[in-house]
Amino acid sequence: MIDPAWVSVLSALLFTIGLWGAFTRKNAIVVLMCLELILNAANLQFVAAAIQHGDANGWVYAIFAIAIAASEVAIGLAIFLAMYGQHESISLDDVNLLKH
Amino acid sequence: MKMDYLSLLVVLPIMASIFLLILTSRLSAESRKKFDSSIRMASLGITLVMFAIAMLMFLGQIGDVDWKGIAFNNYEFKESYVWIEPLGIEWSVGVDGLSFPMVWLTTLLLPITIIATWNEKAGATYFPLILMMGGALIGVFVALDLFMFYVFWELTLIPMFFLILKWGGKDRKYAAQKFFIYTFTASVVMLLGLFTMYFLMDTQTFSMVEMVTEANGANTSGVWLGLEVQKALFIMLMLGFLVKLPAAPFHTWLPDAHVQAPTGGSMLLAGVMLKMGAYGMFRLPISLFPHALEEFRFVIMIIGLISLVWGAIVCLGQTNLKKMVAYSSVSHMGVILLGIASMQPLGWAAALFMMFAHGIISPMLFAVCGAFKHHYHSMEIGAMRGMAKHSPWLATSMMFGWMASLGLPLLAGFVAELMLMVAYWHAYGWWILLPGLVLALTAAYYLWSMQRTIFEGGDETQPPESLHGEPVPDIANSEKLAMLLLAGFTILFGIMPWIFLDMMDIWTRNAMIFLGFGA
Amino acid sequence: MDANTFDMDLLQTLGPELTVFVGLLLIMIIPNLGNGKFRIPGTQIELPWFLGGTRYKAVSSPRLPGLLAVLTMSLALIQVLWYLLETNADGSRANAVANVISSENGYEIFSVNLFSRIFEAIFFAALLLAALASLDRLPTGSVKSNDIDVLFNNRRQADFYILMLTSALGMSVVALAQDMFVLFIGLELASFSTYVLVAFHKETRAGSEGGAKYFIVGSVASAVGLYGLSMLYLWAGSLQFDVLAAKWATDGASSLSMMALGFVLVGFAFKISAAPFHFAAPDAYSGANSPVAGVLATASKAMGMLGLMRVLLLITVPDSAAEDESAVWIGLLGVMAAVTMTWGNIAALGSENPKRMLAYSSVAHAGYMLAALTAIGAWNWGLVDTGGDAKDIVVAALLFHMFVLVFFKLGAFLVLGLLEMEGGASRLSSLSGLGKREPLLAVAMFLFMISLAGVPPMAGFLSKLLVIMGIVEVATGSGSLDSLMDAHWVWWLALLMVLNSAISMFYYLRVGVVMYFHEPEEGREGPLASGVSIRLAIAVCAIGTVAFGLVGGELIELCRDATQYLG
Amino acid sequence: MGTTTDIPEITSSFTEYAIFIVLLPMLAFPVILFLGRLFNGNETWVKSAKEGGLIALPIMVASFILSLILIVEFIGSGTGSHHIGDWLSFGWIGADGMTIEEKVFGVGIYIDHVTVMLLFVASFLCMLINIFSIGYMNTDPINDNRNHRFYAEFVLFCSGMLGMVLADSFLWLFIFWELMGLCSYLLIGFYYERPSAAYAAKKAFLTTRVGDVFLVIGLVMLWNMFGSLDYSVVFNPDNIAAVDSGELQMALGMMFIGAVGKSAQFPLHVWLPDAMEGPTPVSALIHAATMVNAGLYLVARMFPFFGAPSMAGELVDLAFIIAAIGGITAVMAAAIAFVQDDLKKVLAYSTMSQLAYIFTGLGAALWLANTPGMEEYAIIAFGAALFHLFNHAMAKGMLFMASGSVIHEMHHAHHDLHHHDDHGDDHGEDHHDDHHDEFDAQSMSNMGGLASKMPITATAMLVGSASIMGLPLIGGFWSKEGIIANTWRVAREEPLFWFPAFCVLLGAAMTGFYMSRMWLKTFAGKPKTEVAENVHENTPWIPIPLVTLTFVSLSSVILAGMMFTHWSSDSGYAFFSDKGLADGLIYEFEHIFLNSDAFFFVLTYVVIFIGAIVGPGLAMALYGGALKEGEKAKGWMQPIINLSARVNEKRGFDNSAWADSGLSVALKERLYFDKWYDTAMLKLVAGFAVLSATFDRKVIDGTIKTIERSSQKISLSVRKLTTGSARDYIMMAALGVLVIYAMLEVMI
Repeated sequence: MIDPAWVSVLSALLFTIGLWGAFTRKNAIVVLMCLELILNAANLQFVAAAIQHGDANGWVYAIFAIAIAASEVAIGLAIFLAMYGQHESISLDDVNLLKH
Repeated sequence: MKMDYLSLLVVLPIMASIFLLILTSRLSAESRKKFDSSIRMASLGITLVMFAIAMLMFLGQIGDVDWKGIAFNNYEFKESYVWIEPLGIEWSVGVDGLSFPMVWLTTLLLPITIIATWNEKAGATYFPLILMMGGALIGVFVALDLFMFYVFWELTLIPMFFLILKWGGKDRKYAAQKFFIYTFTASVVMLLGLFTMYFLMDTQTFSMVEMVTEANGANTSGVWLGLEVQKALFIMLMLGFLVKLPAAPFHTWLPDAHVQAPTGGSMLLAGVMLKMGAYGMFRLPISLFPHALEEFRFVIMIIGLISLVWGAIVCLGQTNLKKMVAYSSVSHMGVILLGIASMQPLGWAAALFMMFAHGIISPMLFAVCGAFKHHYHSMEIGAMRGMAKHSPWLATSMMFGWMASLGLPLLAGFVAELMLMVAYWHAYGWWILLPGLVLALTAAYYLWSMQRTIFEGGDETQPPESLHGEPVPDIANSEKLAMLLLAGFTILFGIMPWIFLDMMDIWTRNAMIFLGFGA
Repeated sequence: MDANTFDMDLLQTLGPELTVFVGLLLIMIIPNLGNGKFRIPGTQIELPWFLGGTRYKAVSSPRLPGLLAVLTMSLALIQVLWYLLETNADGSRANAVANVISSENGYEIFSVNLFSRIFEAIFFAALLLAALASLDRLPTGSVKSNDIDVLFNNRRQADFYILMLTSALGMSVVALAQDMFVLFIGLELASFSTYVLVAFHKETRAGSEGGAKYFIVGSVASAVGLYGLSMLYLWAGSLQFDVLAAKWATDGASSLSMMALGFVLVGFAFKISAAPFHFAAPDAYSGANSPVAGVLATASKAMGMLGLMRVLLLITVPDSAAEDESAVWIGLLGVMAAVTMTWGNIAALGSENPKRMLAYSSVAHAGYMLAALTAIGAWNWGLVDTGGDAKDIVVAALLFHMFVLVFFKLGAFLVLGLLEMEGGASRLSSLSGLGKREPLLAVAMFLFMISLAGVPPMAGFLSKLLVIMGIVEVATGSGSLDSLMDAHWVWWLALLMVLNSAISMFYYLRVGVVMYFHEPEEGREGPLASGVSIRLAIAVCAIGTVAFGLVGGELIELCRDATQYLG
Repeated sequence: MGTTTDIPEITSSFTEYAIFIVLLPMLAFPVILFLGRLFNGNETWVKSAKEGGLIALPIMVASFILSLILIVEFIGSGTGSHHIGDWLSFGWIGADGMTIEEKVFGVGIYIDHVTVMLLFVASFLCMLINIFSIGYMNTDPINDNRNHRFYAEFVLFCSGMLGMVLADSFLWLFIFWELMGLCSYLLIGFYYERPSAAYAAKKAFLTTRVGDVFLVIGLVMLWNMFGSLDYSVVFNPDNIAAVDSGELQMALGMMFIGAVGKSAQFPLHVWLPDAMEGPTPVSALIHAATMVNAGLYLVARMFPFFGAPSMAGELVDLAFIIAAIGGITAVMAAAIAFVQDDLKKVLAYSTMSQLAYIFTGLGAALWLANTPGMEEYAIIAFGAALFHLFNHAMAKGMLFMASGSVIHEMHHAHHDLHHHDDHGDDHGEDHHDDHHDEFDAQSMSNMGGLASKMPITATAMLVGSASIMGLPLIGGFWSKEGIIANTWRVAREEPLFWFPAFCVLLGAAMTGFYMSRMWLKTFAGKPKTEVAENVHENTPWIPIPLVTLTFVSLSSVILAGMMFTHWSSDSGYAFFSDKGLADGLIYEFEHIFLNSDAFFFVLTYVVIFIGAIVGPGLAMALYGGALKEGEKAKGWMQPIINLSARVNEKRGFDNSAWADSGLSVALKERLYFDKWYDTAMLKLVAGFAVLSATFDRKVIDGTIKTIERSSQKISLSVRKLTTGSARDYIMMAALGVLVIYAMLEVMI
């Protein structure tokens, strides 16, 4: 079995990529995907920790987190759609009517 | 049931004011005008009732108080009610020789202010605001609970803010905000000092009486809270009061506020509100931190001197009548600091009497300024000359006020100045030349302004340009009445200063003994 | 209590939450009631099942969802207040014992106590006032016709209030949770609802933009928070509060736990809009409609604060053995507090948009609250030598502050909301001449402003005073100092706080000046639209602002009693 | 300290009512003011009450009578005081730095020789002035409808003067002193519409105020030494023995500066000539005859300090300074008076010069008092100075009233003449106005030859001038002689005093010149203008005081015989001295004309020679002249006029060269003092003030404004960080995550 530590490293990697992507990418959809990466990093960690600690709760957390991620995407897409309808763009840099 | 007259003096005007304001707020501007005079009469009536109560208190008809027999840290008409229980905050009121003259003065000035500004526009909101102002001011003077004191301290800002904002001059927006923010800033620092003190003391009480008791108990055997802490707290507390006073270099809010404020606002601002600073100094830092006071007495003296001299010099360079009078207030308030720094009962009594005398004289000055503005549509010195011809009443009032302010004997201001000089020489010797210089400078700027307003010209065929050919009427009867009243009291307290000076004197003597400066 | 048994006890214990839940169902169902029929397949028998079809007149009113929401929220609030205020015959609190709802294996899920109920009161009060204010706000169209417009309106109304209720539900879960993950679920539920609420005006550029930004930044923050939770779980093997606290007490200061703590903090810091996680807040506030923005600034912020308190005060509890090492976050929090309050105030200084100004002021208030938390931390770790109840004062101050904030912060937003009904409140000049147009409304707004600034005798003064008092008490320690320099450094936070109050005076007063000094904008001279319910809400806020300032004693008492249930 | 001297408390006598001497006029002030305001223009008010004049008169008469009674009372019982009560009481931490004592400022009446002398002068002159004013003020149309203001201010002034004299402490002296200052300000500025009057009023108040500041400081110092300002305390030799002489000298010196201001001595003399802007000549009279004496009175009050045994020889420096200031002013003022053309200005400078004489005399007296072994001379010198004060007040009062009479009649004549012209002149009103403005009724260049037209006035003027000049046997002769002799007496002991001694000697000659010049230019020679030819003496009320005072001045020989000199300075002398009138006269004559000391014998004749012969002789040579043909003055004046005409014709020199010299110009410019002071005030003080005001606005307030303005800029730059792009927000948050992480890791 893989040492859970490696799972943590992987999840940290995913987290970093996700966070990095969240503020380097302009496309809102891509940002949403990066968000999923972060959430999945958390899921991975939950599962790994559950194995490590022999605690079933971690699995439940992961399942809940997946549900959350799903609804997040749903909401996000809806909002971005509305945004696109108004701004004709889903580039986060273009949508800057509100500032200062 | 025993009446709690002091609380009544605080609550009555504020409640009445809120009631009147709500009453008229639903009305349209036109129908509100119809209510102006009845609201004015109601306000006047309330203030007269307040004055009557204060007068009866003084005469002993209410409470039968021996005003000259109040020991330090003892209060008359003392009443306490639980207010905010979990914090130990009480609604606690009481008066002593320090606060009662100020309470009396406030109740006196309120009706006079209303009379002097009888025809102020939008009276339906103006007079209630004056009432609210009065209630808040009295609240400051009678509060025996720190929280209550602070609440009223800040509450005075609100009606004044609106008085300036709504009835003020051209730059009223700027002035009102500056006034509010400047004094607010200083008082929040003071508030922090108060809290720090609160938690450093043993009894942890908001009650000023217990606080002073504890402080004194510790101060006689050592230094309460330690000298360093005492000094730090002293500075924080004094900061709030110095700005309010105002002392140089924190004085610049005052000219702006005064110049822009309406006459009634100026009268109360100069008459009572500035005195809150001096009152607070005596009530808190001086009573609590005598050791710090001794450490800082020279600094206070220097600040006082700077205010005194600087205020006078700047006065001389003013061309705006009201600004000049405002700076003269700065100058006079410096006297209070000098009195405190003299560390003599006499000097303290001088400071207290200066508060009182200036409280009567400066409203007159501002009433004159207001009338001047009202009649000549200008505040510039020299815009109107030969006033003695056009408006003898105004000219006479002006001259009287000016003379009173420059310390003419047998008028109230002289007594304080004389006492101060005596105490000051004893404490600081030849530094007295600077206050002496100010006596001359004060005369210089007042006379200079009179030369250019009352005297010279007055040929009726050449009215000032700002009038645009309108006739020049003299002041209205209500204004005359107000001026006469103020002048009468100025003379009364100039000839018979002991009426209130005696109780102030007893207070200062007891305070000195209590604080360990005398035996 | 056993969570598996669904009985009257549970009903009673979770009454408010269930009320909200039922209300939620009702809002979904009732507007859809009609003469819809269900044909049994294969037969011609049509059974009426009352959903769809031609809707009944009685339920087709577009106002119905709003009224239902208000009713639900009121019922919930009343229950919460009842819980809070119920007393025994001898005057002691009837609900002095926490009701813990746990699974069979001792896994604690919810705990019903004064502390959580106070937060619920805050949430419900804020949402109730917002819902009440929104009754007049959303376009309702003609009530009489039941064409598609009405349906559409009806639909949107229902959506709006459903989201309100879901956020209420989410928030109450946050309040009750005894487990970090449960708390997180509640947080997400509330967050998702607010994301959509912010973007509710999707037909406008500002609305969709504000919603999008709020969503994207908020999601990232909560994702980071979730990642932090996972690390916490990795470290401790459980997300139960008591387990975490026990673990922290033994080896709290590990690299992993610190990293986890940091990430979790981020999730909550976004909710309370602490710097540097506050950037989306002004955009969201100005994009959202005013009542929603008000909810963000009060209920949502209180929710974030609650999370912070749970994490920082419950989990990282003091432990004499680990004294110095685990006191790590107070320095961090102190810096964050200082930066946040100063940033918020300075940014608000020149802001021309009242909603953004209020948003920045909300940031500043977050800074004040963080300063209070810092002081609690300093006390918790025994960094200051003080006995007694110094911590309780600060916690009570925080509770009190958040409670009264509902009145004046939300109140201010509601006034803007009333202006929005007329045509926008995005410029300071929208407020101009309000003193002439609506004297009472202007007075209310002025009261809110000076209360925000902390001028007596408003509630805002008392709350700020309590916070400062608490900080100073912690800082001064046992009461004997050689000089003020010896006071704990949180004292300087108090100083910074009062100075910031003074700065804030400037922009709060400016609102007053604009209302009373400036002439109304052209075309906006007369009185505002009459909205009975929103005006009622504003009146409640104004009365609360003054009343809690003058006689806040009872509430302070309550808050102080509640502090013991923090952990 | 604090013990009082053994001054008997007079309880059962009239002293208790002495307060009414002060109170009556003080209370009349508001009455007249308000009645005047109420009935302004009312016919009864104008005709019967003389716009208040006839309300003031009984009051002043009552005051005078009360004063007389008091003086008689005093002669019966001697020095006394009546303590009315405590004005203020206050706590004071005394010498030990701990004990709080009770101190008081009292109110009361104090009566001694100096008091009664001044009291008589003040109340008597005030009454006469009141009579004169009714004649003068109420007949000038320019004063219509504002005479009530004049009378109100006048009675208040009198109350101040009388109060100052009667006060029993330096404090109340100062209070009434200031009250007088106020009234003089109001009276000088009576014609408020004239810029020059407004300017003069301000100048007078400010200049005296400068002195007053020092007076206050002096009083404060004195209070700190004695713990009281009551005469009964501070004059007690025991108390004086307890104080430091250096400090006392400093305090008295400060007070003296106050006296310098009030009595218009160098260098605070500039206000007095300008004060002639007041209603002609009444306010001038007030300034010349009464108020200016306040400074002298103050210095005279210092006598007990100098006489105290413990101070012997310690205060001589101050005595010299007083004498020297007097000496300088005497010569300077006299010199300026040489070139004045304005009748009242001459008198003003003459006043200044004569007051300087008294100061010199007082200085000498104080020196003598302070020098062991000279005490007996001190009394004489002191008496001489006080006697000169008396003589000068009477004479100068008369001179001013006479000059007023002249000016008044000149005005009337001018008015009548012009009115007459109008009938035959078509130029009309314009002409009237121009003419009116240009004609200066006060200029001596417009007068001449009035001796025949105004006999009473000319006589009064003559006697007054003679008194001031010190013509033998008349008025001021006795006292001036005494001052000069005693100054020289000191000079023989103390070389420093040569300076004031020479000054007063020179001054005597100069006085002779300028007084003669004035009289001759006005009354002798031919009328220089048409107006002067038409002058008549016909205003009611005016002659009464003139005649009265003429007799008083002439009769000062009797006072001399009554040993006034001794009496006024020492309570040891009864009024009619033990010698009796005749013996007293003989004693005085002997003492002056046949002094046993050769030095003083010679000195007397030198003074007589230069004062009565050289000075007037020169004046006659320059300004003498016969009256117009056919006009004849009264018998006692005609010879003088004739003599002057003869001297004038025979004069052997021409003065036109020096009349245009730099010195002459400088004198006309009043030695540039006014210019320098104005420059100092305007350029330095006002300039600095304007600068300060700018500094206050730009720097002190500017700091606040800069903070305010920059806060907006900072706010904008902070808000700019909210770029609007969600990416930036996330990046900031990520940075925040990093920072948090770093901080936590570092702290752990």
